Amino acid sequence: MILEGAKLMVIGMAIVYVFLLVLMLSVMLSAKLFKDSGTGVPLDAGASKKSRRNVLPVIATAVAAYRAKRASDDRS
Amino acid sequence: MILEGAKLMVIGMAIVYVFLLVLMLSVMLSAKLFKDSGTGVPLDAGASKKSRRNVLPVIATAVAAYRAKRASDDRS
Amino acid sequence: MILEGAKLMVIGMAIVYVFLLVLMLSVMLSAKLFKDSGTGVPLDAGASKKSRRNVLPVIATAVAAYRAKRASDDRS
Amino acid sequence: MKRLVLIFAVLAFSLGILTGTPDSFGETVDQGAITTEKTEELASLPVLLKNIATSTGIYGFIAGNASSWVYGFGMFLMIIVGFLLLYLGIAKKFEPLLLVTIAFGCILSNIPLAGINDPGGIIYYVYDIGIKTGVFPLLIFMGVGALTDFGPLLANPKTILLGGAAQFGIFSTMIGALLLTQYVPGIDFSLKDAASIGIIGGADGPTAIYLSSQLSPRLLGAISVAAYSYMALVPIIQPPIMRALTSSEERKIRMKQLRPVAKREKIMFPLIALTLCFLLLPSAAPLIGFFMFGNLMRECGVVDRLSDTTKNALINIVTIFLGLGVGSRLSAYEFLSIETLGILVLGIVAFSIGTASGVLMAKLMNVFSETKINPLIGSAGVSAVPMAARVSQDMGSKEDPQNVLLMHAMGPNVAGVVGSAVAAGMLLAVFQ
Amino acid sequence: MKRLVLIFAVLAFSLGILTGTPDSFGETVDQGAITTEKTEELASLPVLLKNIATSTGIYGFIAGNASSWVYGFGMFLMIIVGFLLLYLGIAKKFEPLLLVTIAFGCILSNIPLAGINDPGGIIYYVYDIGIKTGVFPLLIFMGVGALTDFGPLLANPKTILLGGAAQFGIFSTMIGALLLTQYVPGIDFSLKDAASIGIIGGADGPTAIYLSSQLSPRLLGAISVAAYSYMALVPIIQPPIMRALTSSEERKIRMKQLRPVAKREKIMFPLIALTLCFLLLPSAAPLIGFFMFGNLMRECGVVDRLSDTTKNALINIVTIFLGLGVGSRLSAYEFLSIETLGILVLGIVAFSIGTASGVLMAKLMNVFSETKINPLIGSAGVSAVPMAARVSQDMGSKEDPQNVLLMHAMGPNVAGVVGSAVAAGMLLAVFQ
Amino acid sequence: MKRLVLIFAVLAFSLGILTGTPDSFGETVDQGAITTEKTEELASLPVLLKNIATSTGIYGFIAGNASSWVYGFGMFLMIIVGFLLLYLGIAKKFEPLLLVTIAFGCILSNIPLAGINDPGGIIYYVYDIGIKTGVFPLLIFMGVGALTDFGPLLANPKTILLGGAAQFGIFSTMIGALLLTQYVPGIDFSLKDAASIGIIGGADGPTAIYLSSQLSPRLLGAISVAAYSYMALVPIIQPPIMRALTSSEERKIRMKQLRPVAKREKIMFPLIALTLCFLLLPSAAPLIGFFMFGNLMRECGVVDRLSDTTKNALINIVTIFLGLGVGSRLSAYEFLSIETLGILVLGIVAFSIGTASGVLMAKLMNVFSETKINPLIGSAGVSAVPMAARVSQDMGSKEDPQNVLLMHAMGPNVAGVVGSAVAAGMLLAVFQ
Ligand code: NA
Ligand code: NA
Ligand code: NA
Repeated sequence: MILEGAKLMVIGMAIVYVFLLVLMLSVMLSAKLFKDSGTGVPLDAGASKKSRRNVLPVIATAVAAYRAKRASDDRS
Repeated sequence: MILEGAKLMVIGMAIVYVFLLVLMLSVMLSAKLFKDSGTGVPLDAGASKKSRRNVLPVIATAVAAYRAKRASDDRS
Repeated sequence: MILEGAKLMVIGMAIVYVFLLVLMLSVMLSAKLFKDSGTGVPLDAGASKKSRRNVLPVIATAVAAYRAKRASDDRS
Repeated sequence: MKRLVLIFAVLAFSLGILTGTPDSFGETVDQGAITTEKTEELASLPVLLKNIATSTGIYGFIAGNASSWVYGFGMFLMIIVGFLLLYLGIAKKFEPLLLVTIAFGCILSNIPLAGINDPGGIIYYVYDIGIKTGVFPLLIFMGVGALTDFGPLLANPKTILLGGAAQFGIFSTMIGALLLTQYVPGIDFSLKDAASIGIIGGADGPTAIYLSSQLSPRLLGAISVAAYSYMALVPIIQPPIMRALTSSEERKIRMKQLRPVAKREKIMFPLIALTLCFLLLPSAAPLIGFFMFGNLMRECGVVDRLSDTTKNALINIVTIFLGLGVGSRLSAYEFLSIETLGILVLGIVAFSIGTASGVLMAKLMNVFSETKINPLIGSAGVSAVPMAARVSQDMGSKEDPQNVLLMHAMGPNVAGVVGSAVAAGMLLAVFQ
Repeated sequence: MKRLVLIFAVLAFSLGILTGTPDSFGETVDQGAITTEKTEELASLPVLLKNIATSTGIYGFIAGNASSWVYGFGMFLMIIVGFLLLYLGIAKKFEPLLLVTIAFGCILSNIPLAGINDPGGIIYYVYDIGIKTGVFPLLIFMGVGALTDFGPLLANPKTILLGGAAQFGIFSTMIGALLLTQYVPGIDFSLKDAASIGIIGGADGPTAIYLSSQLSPRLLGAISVAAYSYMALVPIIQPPIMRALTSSEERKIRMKQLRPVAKREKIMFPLIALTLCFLLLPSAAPLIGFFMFGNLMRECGVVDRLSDTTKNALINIVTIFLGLGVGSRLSAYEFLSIETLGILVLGIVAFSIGTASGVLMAKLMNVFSETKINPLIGSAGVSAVPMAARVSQDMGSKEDPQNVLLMHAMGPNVAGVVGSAVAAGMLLAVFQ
Repeated sequence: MKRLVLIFAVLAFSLGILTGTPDSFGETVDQGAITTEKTEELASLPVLLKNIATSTGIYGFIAGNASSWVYGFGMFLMIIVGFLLLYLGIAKKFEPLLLVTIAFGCILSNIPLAGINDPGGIIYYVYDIGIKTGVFPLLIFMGVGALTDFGPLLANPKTILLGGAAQFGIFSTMIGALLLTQYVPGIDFSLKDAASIGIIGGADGPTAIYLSSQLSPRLLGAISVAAYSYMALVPIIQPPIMRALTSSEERKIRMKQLRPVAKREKIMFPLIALTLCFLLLPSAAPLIGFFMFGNLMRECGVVDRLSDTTKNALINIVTIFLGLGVGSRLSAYEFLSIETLGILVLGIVAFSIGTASGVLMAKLMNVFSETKINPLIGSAGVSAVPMAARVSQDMGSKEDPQNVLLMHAMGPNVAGVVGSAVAAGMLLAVFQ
């Protein structure tokens, strides 16, 4: 039965990696197509600017939350 | 079968209108009974005054929301 | 059947009181063990201080809510 | 209220003309009378019109009468009862969360030919899935647990005993129900029925619904309505009894301020109660277990998002369905009987005896104890949280405006919930 | 959109290489083809690889084709339809709450070999428990009731009649469906089907879903999609019809400001509507009952926590499941047919006739009445709350920027919801 | 903890006296032993008292022992396990949302004679309706989707590969389970069991519950407890492994700031993942489909009220029931075995191998790529969102306080969730 397990492991890791590789390539393709604004797709002209504005506070918030957490953990 | 449809249409519209007419009359009767405050029913003495105060902002809000919507639609 | 009812009453009240008595004793024991802070259990060192601060506003709020309620009841 | 009746009369009159008098009295009405076998061909227009007239509610009320009045005029009466409950809930503010939803369930379930309460109808599902199984009352109890602060009880554990005394109302009312069975013709309560009726004295909605859904589903409607109505009437029922059993001096007793309760004590309490429950009375474990689960989520401080949802969205959603489901038990067949009258009478007896027992227990405890208890907080042991505690406060401050009994009364008040659940568990153990 | 297609093409190509061409065409694909009888021993590695290739969706689309195209390429097409609905919901903001959830239900239900819509799959349960029983649309209707303000209707009750006229779209479209059946080969609607299709003209999602789930489950998907799509298209469908049927003077009519409505009137309205419903048309009681239950909770002022949950957490949760369940009806077998095309054509006819009827009714009322109604608010009687009322406002203010019709149009708008529910109840009474 | 034990001992002692020693050892205990056949006549008072004593939990624990220890003392032990889990959840804050609810489900399900987990009991329903069908884990996954921000993954897609490497823990642990079966007497895991145990290494609660509810319901309790416990222990398990496999220079690698991600990219991601899923691995469609449904609702911006409810009321309600249902699998019969010990050992192996694989994969990628990756973020690929990412940040800033790895680690962190779902889907395809 351990042989069966080995088979599953080979196939399983192969499937996981094929899936994630195709996902990675698709995401890169998607980024190429949708990253820049001004490509004529009218969905949300100001989106990239807006999200640029948004990402920074998000990171800041996350870091702050993390630091607060660590601080409280250290105290306990 | 189209004849059946026609029958249904006649009866259907009749029922819809009988129902809505009776509803209209009942609402009018209800308005007569409950419109004015000071009729001795103690449920909420200040209600009509309060709702008078409330209706205007409601309309204002609705109109504002509508105009904002139209403005954003025009822009897109 | 009334005799059955009487039996149930005796047993029922007995069980209710046995349960509540043991509950009362357990709560007293628990109070002895957990009432004071500084007993070395690290769960929340500042808890009793915090709850002392909290209990008073809770009472105040409850009393205020109750008085407001009574006032409005009197009016109606 | 007069106006409501007036509108009704006008409506009934105008509609009576529209629909005409049915000419097929004596036949049983089956649902959806218009349907023809071949759906592809409708009847002729006059026949169709007649069929539509016989599918009106007015016709249903009248023709239903022909087979048995409880399927005709009885249903109409129950709809009136539903509107009455709406009036009590909305205009009189009697426990509106439950009475409004029960009332709507009652009205919808008694509409002839609509089948909302028949297999396939939505309220039938609600009852079948949520009430019969006991799921809804237990979830409500979990929400009540998340809403309950046991702090006052923990600060003064002796008040737990007051919550026990009030349960005497449950058992004495049970005997009352058996007496009615023996001496009043037309009333025939089994021992299980009597137990379910007695639990009204527990003054705790979910416990009453849970127990009677398990022991006496046929009485569930009347028992729930009685329980919630009398809970709303606590400020009228209790004061005369409390005044009669106490002296002015007793009512003036001031109690010393409650000590602060540590967070850890509050976390331990639901665990202790649960432990006692599974050691002593496992049959009460569903009720006490879910109650204490809700309370632990509240107090433990690490699952606040769960306890927030439990005491808001979840309890609200379940309340709506619980009310509709309980309302579906208010059928003419089961509700319009002399037994309902008996239940209503017994319910007020239960509340009165519970109130008296709590007050007397407090006086008894004062005989043996140094630190005196104001007997006015004894009546709060019937539960009816937080109404009964407010009554105690109210009567106390009438004697002495500076006397604040509210928090002291919350102790027996929440102990009464535990006490009723224990009593219900004991009755379940006996009968199930 | 072009980019979406491009990505799809690239994906399909790259994956086609990965999975290879299946060599077992003509066999029926059964679910989970890799399983061996003895789970303790797997096949040899090459066989296993081949098995895994035959369990991909790509293989499923191709091999499913072999038994019938609706199980292969048809499913793929339906997934494309799902993505199209997502595009309409997200990029075009067409009734996104329903179109996005329906679209996801459609996509998940059409994935070959996944079985999400087969017995045991989650969306199968959702449909079985929530849609087939009618529970979800009724709960949505309860939430809509809690969101609806009948104030404008109560301030000007005559507008109720406009909500009636628009229902003409329902019945004339029903006849249209029967005409298509008679004259277009490949279309075969029964009388029940025709009634379900007609209800699209009610422009009210939950009513359409409820009626067609009861009368024509096989058309539920197409009918829901048509109803919600056209509701979103109201600002495009209605204006030309409204302009064609009115003169510039009529469009300039100013209506006098609405009187304030007392709280008690608002409380009485759901009770009156419910009473009429059970007296006149019990078969509409589930729809109108739950609608009015929601509205009573909103207006009665004593159960705010219940109405808050009803119009937030509860309606949101049910919307998600309703959308998934409706989406599960978008199977290739049922959706990809000439009949769907017929339904889409009939749907727009229904909206157009409803709009025209409302406008003409308003003009007719002006003939008999002193106080003139702006006929632009007649079109709002089709429901499509609040979109249709906004269209009325929009067209009115184009003629006269000072003219505020919005609140006046809300009267027929909400009356149209009641009118559609009455029509649905009448159809249920006839067929059930 | 000591005090808890003390209280227990006192309770058990005082209650032992109250209930006396049972004299009917050797008989099977049936539920509700007090019931007499004719409910109208109760037994005599002494018999009744004895019956009540035999319906206590204490008697249940002792007498249950007589038929098999797992029905007596075993149940008591499982209640202790429940209290231990409560302690871990509340005092140690180990994933409290799940451990507290699982613990309560465990306690309630192991109360003798209460029958909460037998047909008709509430937790039985919860398990039957929500867990066995897979509905609850999928709804949780939908909520997790609505809570997940894929931005960091989209900004640096290469990190997806790190989420793949960590899945090696799943498959190697599976082999470990088979090795235990072969060499340790008393442990007998089937291939399905081994797969379910391996998924603990996915470090993702809902995926673990979903897979084991489908493949190995008997191990569901142990697997869930192991998964959530080790997820809470990530800050203890991972650091030594990460330190051992990296040099100080590697831990100091700074990564360039993440680029901003357009809203449209975030909308496309769930659609792309869903498309790949149905094309390549339909058996993962329930998990990935609901995950991506939740994420699309979050990102699309037009159904915010649905995503708000999904990630608040809905996920909270489902979490409560999921916990109770999973807890019901913690029966003495299934949990108190050498196999549970094996699962606990294998679980920590799974986490360790997953952590190591992620770190090594990062180092491997650095060999081939110009832009270096800090290998500390590789360990975040095991999922355990967001704990594992915090561990990466923590270790990075210990080497270089200015180094902010948190957002970089979120990429592999969420990719790990997708990777585990893919692995689970593949295992479902093989076995189902
Ligand atoms: Na009580
Ligand atoms: Na309509
Ligand atoms: Na993972």
